[in-house]
Parts: sequence; C-alpha cells; structure tokens
Amino acid sequence: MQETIVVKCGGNAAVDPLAVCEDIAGLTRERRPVVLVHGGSADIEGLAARMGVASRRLTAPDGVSARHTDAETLQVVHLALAGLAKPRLLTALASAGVSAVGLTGLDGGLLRARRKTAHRAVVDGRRIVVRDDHSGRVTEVNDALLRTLLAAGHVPVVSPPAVAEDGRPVNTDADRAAAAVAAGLGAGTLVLLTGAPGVLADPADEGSVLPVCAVAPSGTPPFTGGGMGLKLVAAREALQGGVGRVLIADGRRRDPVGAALAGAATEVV
Amino acid sequence: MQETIVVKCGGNAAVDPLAVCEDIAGLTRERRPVVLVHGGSADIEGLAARMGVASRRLTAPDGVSARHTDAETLQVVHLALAGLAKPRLLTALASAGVSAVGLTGLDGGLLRARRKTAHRAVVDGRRIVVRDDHSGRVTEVNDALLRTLLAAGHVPVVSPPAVAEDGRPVNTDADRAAAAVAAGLGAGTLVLLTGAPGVLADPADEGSVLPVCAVAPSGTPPFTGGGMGLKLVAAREALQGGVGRVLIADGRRRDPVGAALAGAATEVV
Amino acid sequence: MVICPECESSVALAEPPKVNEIIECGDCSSELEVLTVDPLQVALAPDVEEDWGE
Amino acid sequence: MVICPECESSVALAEPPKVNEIIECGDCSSELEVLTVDPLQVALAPDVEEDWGE
Ligand SMILES: [Zn+2]
Ligand SMILES: [Zn+2]
Repeated sequence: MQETIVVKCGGNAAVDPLAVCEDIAGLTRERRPVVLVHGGSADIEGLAARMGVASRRLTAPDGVSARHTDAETLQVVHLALAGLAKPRLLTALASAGVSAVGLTGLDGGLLRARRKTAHRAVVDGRRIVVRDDHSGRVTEVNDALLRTLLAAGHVPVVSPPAVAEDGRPVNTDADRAAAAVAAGLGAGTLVLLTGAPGVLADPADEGSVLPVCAVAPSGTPPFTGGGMGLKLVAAREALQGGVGRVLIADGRRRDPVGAALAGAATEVV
Repeated sequence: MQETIVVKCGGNAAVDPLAVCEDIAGLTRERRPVVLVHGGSADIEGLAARMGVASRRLTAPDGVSARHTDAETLQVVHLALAGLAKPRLLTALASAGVSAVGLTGLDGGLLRARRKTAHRAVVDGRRIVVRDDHSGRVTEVNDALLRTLLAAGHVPVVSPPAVAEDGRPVNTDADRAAAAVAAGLGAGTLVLLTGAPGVLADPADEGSVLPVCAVAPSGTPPFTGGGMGLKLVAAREALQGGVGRVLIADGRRRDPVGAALAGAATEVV
Repeated sequence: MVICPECESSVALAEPPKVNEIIECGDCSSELEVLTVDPLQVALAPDVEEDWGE
Repeated sequence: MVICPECESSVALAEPPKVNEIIECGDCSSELEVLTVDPLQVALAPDVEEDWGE
C-alpha cells in the first residue's frame, strides 16, 4: 500500500471543505490511503448559540484563553461535530466519488484520551482549580480500525470527542488528534490546513510565509498566540511520533492539499 | 462465522439501552456477529423543542399521520441520532466491553434510499401534494462495509439518515432500515424491540401476546395503528429479503435480546 | 377555471386556489396539482407510492 | 486561617474564601486548594500538566 496521508481541516470557517474533498478524491483515485481529521468550531459556536448554551472560556495563568468544556458544552461539541460538520464532509466526499466513513473517538475506542481532571485558571484575579472540564489529550489511537477501513477502500473522517479512561467522552484538540492519528498510522505526510498560507514570520503579513519552521523538541514553540502555536505543538508531536513530513498550509485556496504537497506550505522540522 | 443477529432498539423511550447493550455484549462474547440498529424519537423531539424547531406532522388521505421531515427537521434528526442517541449506545456498549462503531446511512453509502419526491396529505380538509419532505425508503444496503467491521470484531451501530440518489441525506424508518440491513447481511435473526411484550391480540391487554403473527405477502398488515403496523411491514420485508426469523419483543425488560431469542416474543411469519 | 391537460375540459377550483392543492377533473377524473396560482397553472398530480406512514 | 497540610504553618486566605481557589503557603510555598469553605478545608492543589490551550 502507498504511504498514508492525513489531512486536517475545519475549525476555521475560511477553509473550503468542498475543495479539500475534491483533492482527497484525486488522491484516492491514485490509490493513496487518506484519513481526514476535522474540527468544527464555527458549527460548535453556531449550535451553542442556537441551543442557548453559553460559550465559556477560561484564562490560564499564562494568559492563554481556552474553551471551557463543561458537560453541556461537551454535548454541543459532540452534536456539532458528529451531526453537522461530519455529515457535510461525508456528503461532499460522496459527491466527489469517495466512500467515506465518519468516526469520532468513541467508535471502536479510536481516540483514547487522558482527561485533565484539574487545571488552573484565573477568575476575577484569583487563581482557581477547574475540575468540571471535559477535555483531555489523546494518548492512544486504535489504528487497526483505521487500517481496516483504509484497506477496504474507505476514507475515514475522524473528529473529537475522544474517550477517557472512565469510558466517557472528552473533547480534545483536533490538530493534536490529527497528529496522533498520523503517528499511529505511521503516515508519510500530515497536512494541517489553516486560514493562512502557512507559518508567517510576521503574523500581519501573508507574504512572510516561512518555507521551513524549526520547532525545538520541547518547550513553548515559536510564533505562539492564536491557533498557530498549538498547530506547531501538534506538528512536533507528529514528527516525534514518526510521521515523515508535516505541512502547515492554506485551506482557503483551490487545490489546498495538492498545493501543499507540491510545496506551497510551511514544512515543520 | 456464526449466523448474524440484527437488533433494532430505540425510538421508544421505554426501551432500556443499557440492558440491550449488555445482551449484545453477551452475544459478542459467544462470537455471534451482531448489528445494532437504532432510532431515537425521544431525542429528536427533545432536541427539536430545545432548538425551537416545530414538529410538523402530516395526515395522509387514509388518516395516518407521519412526521413531516422538512429540511430543518432532517437536520434535527441527523443531530439527534448521530450526536445524542448513537454516542449513548456507543458508550454503553464500550462499558460492556464491546468495540462498537457508529454509522449512519451516509457512511460508505451504507443505506441508499429512494426519496419520496411527492406524497399526499390533507390540510384544512383540502388534499395537497407535499414536495419538501426529506424522507425515503431504503433500496440498497452496503453490506460489504458491515461485513468488514463484523469480521474485524466490531458491532456496527446503525441509524438513519440514509442517502438519496442525489447524494443528499433523507430520513428513513429505522425499523425498515433494520429489515434492509438484516436482509442485506442474510441475517439469521432480526429482533425488533418495542415498548410492548410483542404483537398483542388486544392492544389494551399486555397478556394477549401472540406467539406467532402471520402477515400476508402484500397489503395492509393486521393490527395497524400505532407503530406496530409499520413494524409488521418491516418484519415482512425482512422475511421476503431472506432473513431466517423475525421476532418482535419487549425492549423494556431485563435481558431483552436473550429473552426474545429464548422465545419471549412474537415471531412474524 | 383551468383547462385539464389530459382531456381539455374546464375544471373549477376552490377559491382561493392553493399551491400544491390537488383537484380532480370532473370529466376524465385526472388528478391535477396546482403548480402556481398567478398565473394559475396545473399539471397532472404525481403518482403516489404505497406508503405505511414512514 | 488554615493550617498548611505540608508544613503545618498558618496560612491566611482572602475574604471570603472561594471553593477551588488556590492559595500559597507563605512558609513552604506549597499551593493549596480550598476544598470547602464551611468548614474551611484545604489540601495540596493538584499538579498541573503542561498545557497548550487544548
Ligand atoms: Zn380531464
Ligand atoms: Zn506550608
């Protein structure tokens, strides 16, 4: 079998899912095994608003803010990813001639995570321990399930939630889930699509794309702030997990995956 | 491989999903291939209310009323089945030690349906043609996908929607989808769990369970009204599709599948 | 009044006519569906499959 | 005031104390979490993993 490609899209509303799906169809016609991993923050936020679930964010002591996934938010995340974002991708892939099978981390124990039982935040200037957060980090991928589907000619379409040690669902970062999937499959390439042409030397200048971005083996990556810091962490985890090549590329353009594979991307090393 | 069992549950809030999942775990420990098909009318109605989507019903010229699946309702159906009912079953199966993989009809073209492009209803005493109904009847099952998952030791957990000729999702009756799945797999047994101990000679008397219920090869089945008429249609379709045995049984009791297989059920012939 | 596309008879409608309403031609018994009301247009109503409430 | 479970010093709290609030022992620098406020109980705060905003 040819080298596997893992593509991560979504989250950013600017990424065009149809263009991604057409590119994936092209790869599958060349018999390349492809796994699509997706988030869906626009769907999550839209559905939360519609259901009257307040979006809570927490500020960590270092000033970084993150979604607070309380029990109700986790349900909205699950609904939005499994019931809105995933069917849209499955429909687009099917219309491009691809047999796609949607999975969350709960299917066959696909994404196992360690739940963060406690983390810290600053509320009203006082530091607190947050204990009702249903999120965690992927620790194990059931790559056998993915290989079974790939061998049968399907494109697995994977998203959070993952399943925690206690069997309950937990939210998890989709970029890092994609890295774990790519590492679990020993993928040749991981393509992280985003709403920018790659990693920018100057975040305000889209012309300042770095062809290569080196990330130290540990510690805070460069260019943090916004989503790019977390993407670089995911990229590092994929590389450390044995993925051949990690590309951060523009999801807004036509032919987003093809262009990334052809070099229009930042390669993380 | 041993004979496959297809179990249909849900829709009726009285059916206990945990008991069903424990029974399925018992069957998989005996290496019986099992497929679980589910609906989720309580989840659909609850989510529709929460999202402010009016539940519309249409009355057919023969007086039978049915859910009107307009575009917005279809989205609620998809959300509720893929994002609420299915994760609940996956979690229950996982906690019973079963590797379960959730699928809707969109995954790998699992359930292909013919959309009803037009049907008839009576509104304010006037007959009309309804053209915005997103529902249809399953015409084809991708049993290869199910066989792939069964051979790898997973329990597929299947629900509507199905996918229509134009690639778009359509709602479909879950009992009849279960019948189509069972026929596609050449299943030995189809168990339709419901909120009654079987087909009753007298709908008001739970003691009047029929051990056997004969259904004519065509035409309106006996005991119509409520959901049972449609269950008998589904049972007939399964038998005509080559399923060995179709049981309508009580989903409210402990050991619901085991008891049905042991004879506490109405066998449809 | 509209003209039946099947037999060319005149067919009376309830007032006001409604889009998607079904009327029957008194002459040939064809079922007609109102497609638009302004202008008033009808066509043969689609056949309906057997249906068990799905 | 509470007693630090690590070094048994007295530790002062902000008023009113809040459940899950973290305070630091002035003597041994242990971080303590307020578990309940009535009665006032503290325990060592859980270690926190490195976290990139996940
Ligand atoms: Zn006529
Ligand atoms: Zn101390």
